[in-house]
Amino acid sequence: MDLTFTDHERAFQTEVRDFLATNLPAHITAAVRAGVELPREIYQEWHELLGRKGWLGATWPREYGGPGWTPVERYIFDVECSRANAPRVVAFGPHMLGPVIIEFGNDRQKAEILPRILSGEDWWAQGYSEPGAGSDLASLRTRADRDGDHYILNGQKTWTTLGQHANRIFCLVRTTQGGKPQEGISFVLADIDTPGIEVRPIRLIEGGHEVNEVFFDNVRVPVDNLVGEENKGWTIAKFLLTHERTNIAGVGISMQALDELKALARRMRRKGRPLIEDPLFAARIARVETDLEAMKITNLRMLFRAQKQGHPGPETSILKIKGTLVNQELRDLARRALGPLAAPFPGSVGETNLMFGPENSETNAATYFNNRKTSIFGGSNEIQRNILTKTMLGL
Amino acid sequence: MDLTFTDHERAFQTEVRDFLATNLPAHITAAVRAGVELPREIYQEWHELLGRKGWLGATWPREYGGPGWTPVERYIFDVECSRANAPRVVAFGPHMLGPVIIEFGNDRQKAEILPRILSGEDWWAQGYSEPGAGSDLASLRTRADRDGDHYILNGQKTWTTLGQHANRIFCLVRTTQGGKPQEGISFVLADIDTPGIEVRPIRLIEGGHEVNEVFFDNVRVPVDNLVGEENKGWTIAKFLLTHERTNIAGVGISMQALDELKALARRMRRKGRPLIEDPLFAARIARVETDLEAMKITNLRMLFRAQKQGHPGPETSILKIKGTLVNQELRDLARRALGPLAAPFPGSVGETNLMFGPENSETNAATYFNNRKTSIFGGSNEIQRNILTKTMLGL
Amino acid sequence: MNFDLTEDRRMLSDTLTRYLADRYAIGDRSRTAYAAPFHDPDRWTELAELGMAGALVPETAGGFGGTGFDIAVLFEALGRALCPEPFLGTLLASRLMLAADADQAQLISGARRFAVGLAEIDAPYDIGHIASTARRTGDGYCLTGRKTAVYGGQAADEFLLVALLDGAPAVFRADAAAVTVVGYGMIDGGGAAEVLMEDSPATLLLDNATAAITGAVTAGRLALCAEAVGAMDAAYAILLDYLKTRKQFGVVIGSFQALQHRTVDLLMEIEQARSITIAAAAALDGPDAALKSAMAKTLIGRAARLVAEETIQIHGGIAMTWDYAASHYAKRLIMLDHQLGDTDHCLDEVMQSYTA
Amino acid sequence: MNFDLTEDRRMLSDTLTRYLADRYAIGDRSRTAYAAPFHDPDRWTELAELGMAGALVPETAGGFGGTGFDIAVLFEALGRALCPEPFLGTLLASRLMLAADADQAQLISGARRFAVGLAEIDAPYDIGHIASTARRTGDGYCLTGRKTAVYGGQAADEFLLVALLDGAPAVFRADAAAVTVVGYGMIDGGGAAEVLMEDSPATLLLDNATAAITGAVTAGRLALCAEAVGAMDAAYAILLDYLKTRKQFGVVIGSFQALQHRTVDLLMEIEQARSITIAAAAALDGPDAALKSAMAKTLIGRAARLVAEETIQIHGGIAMTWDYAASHYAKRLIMLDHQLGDTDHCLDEVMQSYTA
Repeated sequence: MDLTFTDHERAFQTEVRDFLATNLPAHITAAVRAGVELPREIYQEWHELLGRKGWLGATWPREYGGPGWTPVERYIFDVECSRANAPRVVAFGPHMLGPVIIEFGNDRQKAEILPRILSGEDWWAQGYSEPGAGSDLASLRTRADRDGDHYILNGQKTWTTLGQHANRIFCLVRTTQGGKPQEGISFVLADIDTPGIEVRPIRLIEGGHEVNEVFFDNVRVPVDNLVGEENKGWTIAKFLLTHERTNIAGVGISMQALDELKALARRMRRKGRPLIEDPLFAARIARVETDLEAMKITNLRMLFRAQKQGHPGPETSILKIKGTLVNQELRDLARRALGPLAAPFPGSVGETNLMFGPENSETNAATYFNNRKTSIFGGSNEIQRNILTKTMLGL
Repeated sequence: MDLTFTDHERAFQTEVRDFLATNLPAHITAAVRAGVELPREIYQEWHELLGRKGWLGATWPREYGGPGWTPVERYIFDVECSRANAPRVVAFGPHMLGPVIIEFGNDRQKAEILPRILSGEDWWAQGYSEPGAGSDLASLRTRADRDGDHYILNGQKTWTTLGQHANRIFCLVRTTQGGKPQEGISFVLADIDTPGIEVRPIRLIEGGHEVNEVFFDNVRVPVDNLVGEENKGWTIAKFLLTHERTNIAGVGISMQALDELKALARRMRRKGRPLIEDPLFAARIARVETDLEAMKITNLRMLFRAQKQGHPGPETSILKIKGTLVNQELRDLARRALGPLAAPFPGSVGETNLMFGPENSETNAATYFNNRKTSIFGGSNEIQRNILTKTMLGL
Repeated sequence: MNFDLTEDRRMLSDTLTRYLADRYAIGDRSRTAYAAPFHDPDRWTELAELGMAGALVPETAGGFGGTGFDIAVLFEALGRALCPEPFLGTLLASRLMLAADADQAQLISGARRFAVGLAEIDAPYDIGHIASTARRTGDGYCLTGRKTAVYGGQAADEFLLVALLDGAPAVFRADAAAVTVVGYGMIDGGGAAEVLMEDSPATLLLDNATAAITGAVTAGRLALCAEAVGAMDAAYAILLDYLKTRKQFGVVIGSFQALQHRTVDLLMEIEQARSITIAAAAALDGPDAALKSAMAKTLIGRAARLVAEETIQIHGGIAMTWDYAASHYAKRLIMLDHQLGDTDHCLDEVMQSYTA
Repeated sequence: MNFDLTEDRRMLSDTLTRYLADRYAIGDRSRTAYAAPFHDPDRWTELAELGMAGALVPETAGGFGGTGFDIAVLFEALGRALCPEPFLGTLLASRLMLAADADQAQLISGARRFAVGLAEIDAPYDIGHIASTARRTGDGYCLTGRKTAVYGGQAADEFLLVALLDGAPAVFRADAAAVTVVGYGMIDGGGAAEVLMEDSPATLLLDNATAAITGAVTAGRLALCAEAVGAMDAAYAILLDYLKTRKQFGVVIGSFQALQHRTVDLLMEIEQARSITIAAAAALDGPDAALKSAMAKTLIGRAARLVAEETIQIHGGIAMTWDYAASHYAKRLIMLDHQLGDTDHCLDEVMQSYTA
């Protein structure tokens, strides 16, 4: 047993830290720390920064312009970015479509699509979920009917994260009706500005605009935009759902949130003393810190296995569940720490010099509510438990 | 809304208290407080005491020798008995078979059986569960084959509580094979000393002998011992399962356990001060006390409904679940309060004058383990949730 | 023992429920709750005319209610509709005025809106560490300090403000014009304000007011608990409906046993929340009032969080959206823990009773 | 980074596991664990001959192990078999002797059984409030006081006893004959003793021993955590097997989704318990040792209770019986929270790090 990183990995960690310290602009980290919705420009700036460094396609092999990182290196990169208050990479192009094109795309698609992801030219959206098909993806109904060299798309997608910023979208569509639900599905690409595509905002619980509905009304898409074989899209969907994620637990984000929580609990006061000295609150912090400490090791064990066996084990589902529970508990505590100061609806306070809490705390409640999504999307925790029932329990 | 008892009910409460104060012998309350398994004699003494007072058949109408209590009076009686450290009434005769005979028995059975319950002459055991049929009672396999004026019983019952003390047993047996699981079941009585019946102890987790297996090997039982109609025993089983229980939540027992817990937490010390001043432990007590406080009202609401509508609602299942959770949490805390002093295996300490903790605390861990049964027997909490799913959720 | 509502209270509940169903259907409610002044002055007047403010005030003070069960019945209905009108501030003000034997006619009629400034940033849930101070002037007092989370303060005509007078908490009256009011909307709808006092003129309502303030907070906690019960009932009804209609994998999701059992657990917690609120209502004005309301608020802090989070989780994505009513119930259920003492603070009060 | 065991440790684990499977099958185990002297002296000697005591001692002290991972591997195997032999007391003694640079040859060979008296009735989990005292005599010391929960004390040849010397905790050696030993069996099997010192003669092992005692407790907590992981694995395997074979309502109970999801939750907690134990093992002998072992013990206190209670509940009645192995695992998992600091005590230590 040896829990330490290798010399090489430590050197890599230093390289990432130095890069972030030197290159990540203060206005970006300030926006991330403030916890507000980031505008397109900030993501774009961050993507281009990483793209120039060759670090955007983190999971891609070198031959396609990726850095060729090991799972451990990818994990180190993710954690360091979170600790430095870098934005998340918007995953749809670099982490989802990119690997799909590399695995299933033809040479023309590889040549056309991959460089435009790495350069930041294309912002991809995901067209997966439908109003009637959330966790039950196989029941999707958006159809693509062949008409000569084109598919005609009709239907509706939903939960399209940051779709308002995208210029392209990849979709799962039904190219053959009837048969088993998983059959007759295809993976098709489209430009968002194709006539007949409409992106409508969905307002989320906390009031923000992060996700969208995408409507398809007789949208003509060239057959060339098919990725992989027609009717074999389910294979790609499964590939994406199980695609290796080295930091599915969000360790770095939770470490950062824990540090911020402790700082907050030192500044807020209850009954004449700092909140962190309140035994019941301190116990809540200590409990979640302990869970996080354990989760770090669980994550490293998963990385070790991934590195050794070439693929992660079913503990990714454990990490997904635990990761969201830990993250949500941290958000809960940050909200709770503010007491009545958590109440203001962001933006509802007029012009004033009044602070409503410590710096950057005004979005804590909104962040708490928004983050309830993490245990729902990407395969809800209930779906993860079903997966674990099959894979780990054998029931 | 009015949460107070009526004048009549308060007078009744005083009557019960006075009766217990005057008549309940100190050696009985001492044994109950000590938390050890009670010997047959103590139950017997208690039953006879209640029998003489006319309070043993608490749910029986006056015409059969019961006190004719309302649900509220029965509740008051139960709570006061617990608060006075009286033993439980062993339910099988007075609270289970008695009502069954009153509802389904013929005149001869009523005349023969009921007085012997009230006098304490008969100690009844329950032959319900079988090794392969716990929660799934309908799948029972013990058979009773007709042979002239007799049934021949073959099979095995289990979880027969205090069966080692009983002289008689009531059983669910299969009188017709095939058909639906619920059909062909009959309710039959037997004397324990009938040739072919063998009672064998089951040792429980904490080491005690509280339950038994009962084996039937060609046991001849007169057909007159059938209660109700042949093959209609399921009706009786359902009657018993849903039979009104006014204190299913065990409010009095938990109130008593809470008082004892607080006293214990005042005597035990941690880090130089009483345990009750330890914030984390005090928080545990306060949480369970609050749950208990709520449960008292939930219980009263159920009583109010039972009194008004003539039958309790599905909240009895809520009370069963919550009642066991509260009780088990209290037992957990009592064990926890003792720290390392909870460790000794009762009886393993030789002759010594050494106290291993405050008075009566030496059985706390054993009681904790033993009480894990409460969420399993009488319809496990999972079965109760299934019932609530149907009745209250309509799913 | 009787758990039925009296005829009067049933009528109060029915009247209010009908009015709210008519005027505060969820879409209307959200428009009002999230746009300044974060309530509807006309409807507030209508509600007062229906007797809803008076229902919080005892007959001895000119009202026609004011018992624990009056408060509980009214706030439960408000909670079912997520009504953003400033009843909480009104109740707190009424209890303080009752303690001071002050005239409440304008409060009852709705002619004048009152809000109470208790909490401060460094003393959000207890009055033991208040920093605002009062200073005697020739004909009255001047106050200095900042009051935080003044519910309904964004639309109040007059404030009752707690400040230290000779080292002890006292309650003062000040016109809205006499202080600086920074109003805002709340993330769960409705409004509040920060109130800044900079040598602001005020009149004394009550000195040595610790007991009166505790009494007001006690009543306020009961109100919040009842509101939570109403909101939990409503959220639960939405969830139950969804479980019966939403299909996944070809069956209604209510057929999944894991969800069934979790939903049953919610039911149990809601029933426990209802029970402890009844206990607190029955105890109001008695010797156990503060303890029982602390018990109620700590239990409900736990239960409401569970109901809110599980309602979202069991629904899935739909309950994460603004246009689906359950999301608003979830927000209210979470955020009311931040009002007048959260679950830990109230648990601590129960714990203190062990060593008192 | 490497999560594989070294070849040496794998062999240690395999050897011990095979031995225990052979000599401590569950029925044999319970007979030994519940009858005085609550362990088996012959098997203890055999285990020492196999090197199991030496595996707890560093090479510098004549052993062949003693790192966090040596301790973890050994106790995990002991936990899987619920072995009642007095390894915990041996480990505690070895750490104290290591701090004092004392010879451990007899401990390693198993020739002499050591037990450590730390806890007292009024100071069960911390050494800050010890009341036992030492008094200097002509050629040594005399001790007075009572030590509680001395694990393995029922069968020890020699005791290491903590008492105050000049106001600071010190560790003394005393022969079993020099003190009064009240031995007993534990409800989860194995034995312990109360040790009464009435001006009992002893020799000084270590004065100003706070750091050494903390180090011993830290190692002991790690050992208990690893033991818990082993016991949880074993209990979980029994549960999974039951879920796949036991039928109710015509289907195996493992087909009920509510039970599936609860069983998955156990799996997650066991994996987290395994992880935090690895973290504590890696940290032993480093600056974070005490904090990490406190984290491990508090998490495992929670996880082990959940696993124990859910294992019983999901099984149903069968796991309430003495003759079914899961009941013994459940008892051990619950009761090890009572040893060397329970989940709240250890959580409090983590909390103290926030203000230190």
